[in-house]
Amino acid sequence: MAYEVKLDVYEGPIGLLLSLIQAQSVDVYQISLTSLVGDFLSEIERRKQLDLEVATEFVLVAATLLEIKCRRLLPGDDLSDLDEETAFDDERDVLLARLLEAKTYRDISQVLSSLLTMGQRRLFRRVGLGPEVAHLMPDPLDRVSAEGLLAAYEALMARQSDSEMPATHVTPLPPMSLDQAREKISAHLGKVGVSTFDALVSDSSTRIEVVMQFLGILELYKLGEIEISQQAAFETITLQRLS
Amino acid sequence: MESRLDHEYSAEALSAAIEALLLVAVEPLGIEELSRLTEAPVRQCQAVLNDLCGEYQSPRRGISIVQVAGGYRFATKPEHFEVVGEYARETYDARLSPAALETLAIVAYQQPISRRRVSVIRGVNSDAVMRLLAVKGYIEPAGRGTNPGSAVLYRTTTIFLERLGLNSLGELPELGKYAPSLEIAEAFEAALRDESS
Amino acid sequence: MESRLDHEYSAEALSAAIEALLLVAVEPLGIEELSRLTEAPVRQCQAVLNDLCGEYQSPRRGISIVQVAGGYRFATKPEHFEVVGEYARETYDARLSPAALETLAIVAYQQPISRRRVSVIRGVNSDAVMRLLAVKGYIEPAGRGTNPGSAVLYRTTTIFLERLGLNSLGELPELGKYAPSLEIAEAFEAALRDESS
Repeated sequence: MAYEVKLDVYEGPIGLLLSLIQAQSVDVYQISLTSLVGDFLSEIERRKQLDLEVATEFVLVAATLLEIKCRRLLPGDDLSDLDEETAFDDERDVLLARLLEAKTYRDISQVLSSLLTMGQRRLFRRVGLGPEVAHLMPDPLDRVSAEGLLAAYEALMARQSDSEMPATHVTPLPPMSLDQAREKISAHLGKVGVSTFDALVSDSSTRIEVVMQFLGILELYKLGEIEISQQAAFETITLQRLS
Repeated sequence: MESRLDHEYSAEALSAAIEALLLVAVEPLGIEELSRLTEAPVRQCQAVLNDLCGEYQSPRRGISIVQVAGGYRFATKPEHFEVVGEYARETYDARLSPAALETLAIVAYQQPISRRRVSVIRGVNSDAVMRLLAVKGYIEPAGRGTNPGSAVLYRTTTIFLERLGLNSLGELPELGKYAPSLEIAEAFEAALRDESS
Repeated sequence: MESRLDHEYSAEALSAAIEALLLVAVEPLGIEELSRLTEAPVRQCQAVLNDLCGEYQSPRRGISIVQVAGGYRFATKPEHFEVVGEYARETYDARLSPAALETLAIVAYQQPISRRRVSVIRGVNSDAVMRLLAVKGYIEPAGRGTNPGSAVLYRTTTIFLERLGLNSLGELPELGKYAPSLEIAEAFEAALRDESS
């Protein structure tokens, strides 16, 4: 089983998000969601390039972030389906709660760290029993045969393979970044001129790829490179290249 | 009950016996345990131990008896860290990465807790970090949950308390005091709500 | 060479530093090693150490500093063997017996092996068990790994072979299907090394 673990990997998506928020500005009121989303996605991208497996959790958090961002980019607020709104609010609240929890543990881990640093200045004796009292200690090989030793070893090794990380816990990140999504949209519209969103994403197998391309469309729209039209909510979205 | 020394302990003999026990102990020894092992009354043990601790306070001594993790333990004095630390670095390396510290904080405050639950809170597979903490002796398995097929639960160890210089888990800093302030919470929320703020 | 205390050691400070070193030392410390660690001259170290040994001769003390092959170490005095033995039996029966067998099995099949690696394989800190096995004479240091700063490696002893009635390590029962797990242990160890660096 070949896998590689790097220090970076130990930071979860919530921790990463918190790091990005704290790196972005000392004034938490100045946080920009747009650059937060960008930083988060490029960090996932970077990890992918390090040939690491990226946990599903990262993708889920990215999707939530993207959803939040999408809603802000949309002109007006026509997505007023109540159930959907509530679900969205819940998702955002969960993300917020997890962020605050992460911040709590991060702050308190600083306290533990300084306690450890101080505690380290005092070393405890761990040597235990000296040879002078060795004869007073029961013999670990009492009633143990060579076969017993083997049995203990094999039981230990069997237990070890049981505690292996389940392979299902992590899934590779779908191979699409925001940049790649924009390029794909431009190339697609360059070829066909006008397209539906469904046609654009017909070859995409994962939710995150679809979300990426949706976000790409919104960005190209903001840049004035494409026109978007839709008759009503949940109707077909039509894309047209401008210029 | 017959005393191990076949006669009443003199304070001096009891003190010496306790000193010997503390030298070989691999974990802090509580006063009840000392009393049981020496077969001397708790009160006498405590009195003798207090005197013994006092003796080691002398600046002539490089070691002292400290009360930690619910018991007593021989330890080097902090002023010799430079000399002792260099020798013991391999054996006593206490440094932890930020990820390991965060994981340790979660276990400390939510114990007993499964590896899986730690992973959920951190949002990332934390099995390797948990293993590191176990190998360093900061956490240990504490049995399984009550349901059939439950996962192994982990708790912090006496080594953890020793390294932090705490007498019990009750001395951990209060978690509530480190919860983000309302202002921070509002700012985070604003970041996730309004682009403009 | 500059002294760690930025001035000449007083005899008292040097004595305290040596006492601290002897408390945490896993192996007996030689006079040259004490001199190197404290950065004090061998002669001064020896003089201070002689005084220190004398102090611990007092019947008030339950422990003493003994000179063995290879150097000096703390030891319990013979008159407390009974009470210390009681502690040894209790600790051993309650906690260490299954752990000792497991640990010994790992050393037997994977020797030479470092303490840390044994801990990695068992998933819990195994330093105390390793020391007990060494005290019992079943394992012994077998030099260090080839890299600079490598940890001490351990192997089983002839006492171990005699106790099991084996003529050589080659007579250990052959491993079955679990042998490949070695790779898993190595992968974990690599991960842990990255993590702690």
